[in-house]
Amino acid sequence: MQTALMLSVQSILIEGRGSSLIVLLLVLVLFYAAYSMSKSGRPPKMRRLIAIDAIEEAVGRAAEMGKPVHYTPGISGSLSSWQGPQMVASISILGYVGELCARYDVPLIINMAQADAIPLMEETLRLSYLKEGKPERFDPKMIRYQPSQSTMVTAILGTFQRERPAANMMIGGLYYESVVIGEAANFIGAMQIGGTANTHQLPFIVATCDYVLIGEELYAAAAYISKEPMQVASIASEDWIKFILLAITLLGFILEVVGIPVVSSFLKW
Amino acid sequence: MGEKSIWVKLGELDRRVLYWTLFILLAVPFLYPLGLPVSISETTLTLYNYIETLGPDDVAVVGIQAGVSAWPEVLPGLVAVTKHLVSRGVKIIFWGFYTDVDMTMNAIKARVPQLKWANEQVGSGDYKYGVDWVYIGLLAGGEAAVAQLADDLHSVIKADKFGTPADQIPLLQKVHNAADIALVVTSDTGDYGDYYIRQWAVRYKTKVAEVGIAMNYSTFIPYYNAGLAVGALKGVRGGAEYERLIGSLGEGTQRMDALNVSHLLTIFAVLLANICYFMTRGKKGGGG
Amino acid sequence: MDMSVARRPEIFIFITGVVMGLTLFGYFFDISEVQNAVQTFQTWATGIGWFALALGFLTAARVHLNHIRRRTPGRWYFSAWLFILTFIVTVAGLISQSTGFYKWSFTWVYTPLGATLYATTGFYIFSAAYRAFRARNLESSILLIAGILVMLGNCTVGEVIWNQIPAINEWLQLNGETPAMRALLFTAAFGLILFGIRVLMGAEKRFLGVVEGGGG
Amino acid sequence: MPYPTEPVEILGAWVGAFLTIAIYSYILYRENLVFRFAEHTYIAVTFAVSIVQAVSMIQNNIIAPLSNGQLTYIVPIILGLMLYTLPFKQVRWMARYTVSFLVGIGFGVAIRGSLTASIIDQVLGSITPPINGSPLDWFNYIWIGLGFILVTMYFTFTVEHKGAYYYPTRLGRYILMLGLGVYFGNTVQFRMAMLSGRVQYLLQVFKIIPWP
Repeated sequence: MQTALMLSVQSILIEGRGSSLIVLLLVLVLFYAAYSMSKSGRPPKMRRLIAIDAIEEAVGRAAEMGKPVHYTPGISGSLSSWQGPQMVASISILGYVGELCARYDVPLIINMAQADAIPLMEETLRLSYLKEGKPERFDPKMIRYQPSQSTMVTAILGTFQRERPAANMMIGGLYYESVVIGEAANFIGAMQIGGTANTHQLPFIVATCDYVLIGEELYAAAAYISKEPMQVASIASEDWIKFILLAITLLGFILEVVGIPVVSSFLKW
Repeated sequence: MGEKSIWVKLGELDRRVLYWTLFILLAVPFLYPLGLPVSISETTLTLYNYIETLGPDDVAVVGIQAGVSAWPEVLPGLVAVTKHLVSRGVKIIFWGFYTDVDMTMNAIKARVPQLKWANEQVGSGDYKYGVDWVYIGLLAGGEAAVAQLADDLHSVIKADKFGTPADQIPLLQKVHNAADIALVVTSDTGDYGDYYIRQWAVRYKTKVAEVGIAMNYSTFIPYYNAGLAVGALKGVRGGAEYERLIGSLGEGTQRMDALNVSHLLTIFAVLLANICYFMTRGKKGGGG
Repeated sequence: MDMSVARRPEIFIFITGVVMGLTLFGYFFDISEVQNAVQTFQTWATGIGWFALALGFLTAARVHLNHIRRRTPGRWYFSAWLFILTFIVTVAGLISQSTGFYKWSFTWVYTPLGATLYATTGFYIFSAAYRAFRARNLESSILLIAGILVMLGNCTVGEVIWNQIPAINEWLQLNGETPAMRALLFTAAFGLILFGIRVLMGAEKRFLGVVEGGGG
Repeated sequence: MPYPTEPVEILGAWVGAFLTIAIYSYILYRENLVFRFAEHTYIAVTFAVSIVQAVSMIQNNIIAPLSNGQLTYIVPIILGLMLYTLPFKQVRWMARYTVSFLVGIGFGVAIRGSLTASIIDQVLGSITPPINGSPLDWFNYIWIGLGFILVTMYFTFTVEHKGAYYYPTRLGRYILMLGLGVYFGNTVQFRMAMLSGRVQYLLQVFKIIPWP
């Protein structure tokens, strides 16, 4: 019975994707394990994400100076594209930024260029202001949509000089805009927090920002902010799966040289 | 609070001074070309050698996913590779996923005079439209469309740019899916190169080469090392190399001069900034 | 009719989950119905994207109308100009995309300004290099030296200075950067997968529009 | 391509050059009314272009198949229109249906794209030893394989970079910086090529150098 099921699964499994499926299932198992562990009162410790801690400092600074905070998710890509999750992660962090801005009465300016993300962004911010008990302070006009990447860059350049934000956050699927926005923000002395999973833009946010979220950290940020058991558990399981695969890599690294291709044939399955 | 030293002043240079210097110096090579030699990279050579193995029975696709705004970086390479394909007699299908692709197509055509539209006179050695080459125009739909093109070209391409139905175009009748295509030249500022790799190279073993911006060159290196990409041109530098390989120096070679000037200036600026940094480091107290 | 059922968070998680699940299932298993469904979904998503563009315009219009209504100093006449020009070019484009004022605006405003903005990075990268790339410690020195070697290798003057530059550059490009890029892709992939799992578990509350600590 | 001869085209080339200089006036001077004019002009034209393109895309790719009897194309219309409930308090939750759908696809596509390409292929690439390789090939094998492991170790959330874990993660960070340096260098090339392209354009419009 079981073997029959296995065989029928095997027959429709696309060649070369078996190992990916195993990895995905393994992630689910590890997540469940970490989740049960933290529910039973042994939550894993999570290291600090300094960039997230710095958000409160940045908003506080803006409050002291009486200046706005500027936020942009970069061009990112539509929600349904493979860049979509970066946009969702960015909006999630924006929700937190919105709460802080509501709390300290700091004006928030958002420049963005993905039309299909507007509803999610607006709703998220509306709830942030509601949560802080200041729903009347939420103004949909704080979201400034620009019709393309380059127009967004132009508009941000203008915004910086005209409204002089005290802090600039560019977090999401960044492309060429990162270095332009980063330098222009430096020009006006804004404190900067950057974050992206787009490897090609990392050198620029490292060069221009005071604090950065690199790759995986961008996705983990929401979990770090909430500190809920399930969220933290999921972060722990990320580490576990990485260690397991690193062990496999090391094993393969040695075995392949001595001519035992078990690991590579598994991965190619 | 005494007088600031020269190093402090230099280190805090108004950036507009830097910008003006760069802006003015970039104009110099257009007025007085330097023409320094270019050495050929491995990934450029492998693409050249592969095209050398192709002939009039082969069909290549040129996918344009870079906009007019990226011309300075990608056009020299696109033109040089197209010239090479034409010199080998390889049939070419052009299409693009970028809104201003028509302008890029016209720019290529203006630089490769053998390509003739249907209403133009065809001489010997020229490419007859519809038979030797065809232009599809703008496509849409992201990775899904790229995948669908690989599975069945005709399910996506119903007609060419001018509305001629696909079944009346001889060249399109010769090809059905990715397996019929000998080479995909993808020119990108974004991620379409990855789509061709995933949907064409991985699934159909079609040869894919990147002729995009320098950053796409970096992303293509893992594919190249894994044997999935047949070659890659590193932006305008790759274009200049290719121009040299086919013996037809053009805009790429010209632009290399501007690159020399700007790169030397950037390196000079970084070194200057570091000298200032070291000269002033001890004096500010801490701050390391 | 009680509409509150139709906006329970579970429904949204369910939609996201089914679509995500089918997309993944179709990746692993060769079942043409699933793959066709996923393809259809993507066609729909592209279509929705086009509808969203007008929403974008309305969102922006709100901001600019506000400037006009309040006569914001130094701003409102530009906002008015934006409306007028958008209207004229749009109408021209709806009449004909390949001739007239639309084509002219596309060729001489849209295209050159795209290139202009794109090229502003040249300036900014230059000043970023000047300001930020200082050999403060070992790690920033490594970044600096690798960057300079690649720059020298990419322009032709590098090989005139030292004939080993192209070889070093080639090593850096083909091998030197590989471990870093591999690790970045690898770790970000797990960040992404677990983020997806959290969304499906309802842990990403902001995404669901649920206010923590009650409310609604 | 000779220098434009039609008056409209010559005007166009000059408008393009003027707007380019207007944008650069921000960078080379400071924010000013000319820049602001260029900014709003550019945004307006881009809005028009995106609206016109959306209209023709909707016409060709949704309305056309729908009127040919492919009824499933009604779905994107409905989901698309649901986005417009946003300004209305009572019904704005409807937009969330569309968002959930789009986010589902986004995650599906992204996870699908990274499972094999970003996880399996990266491990596989790090454990493929050279065949009859030179010493340099073997060095590269070790560099990439061990480097990959070290940099990945740097990216952990639940293990502090202390004790026995300090040195490998430190080394991992150095290797990461090397990679970022290479990326930086490559990007400089592209950006400078773009900027030189603009300088060239200005020189061409002002007839200082010939039009291509």
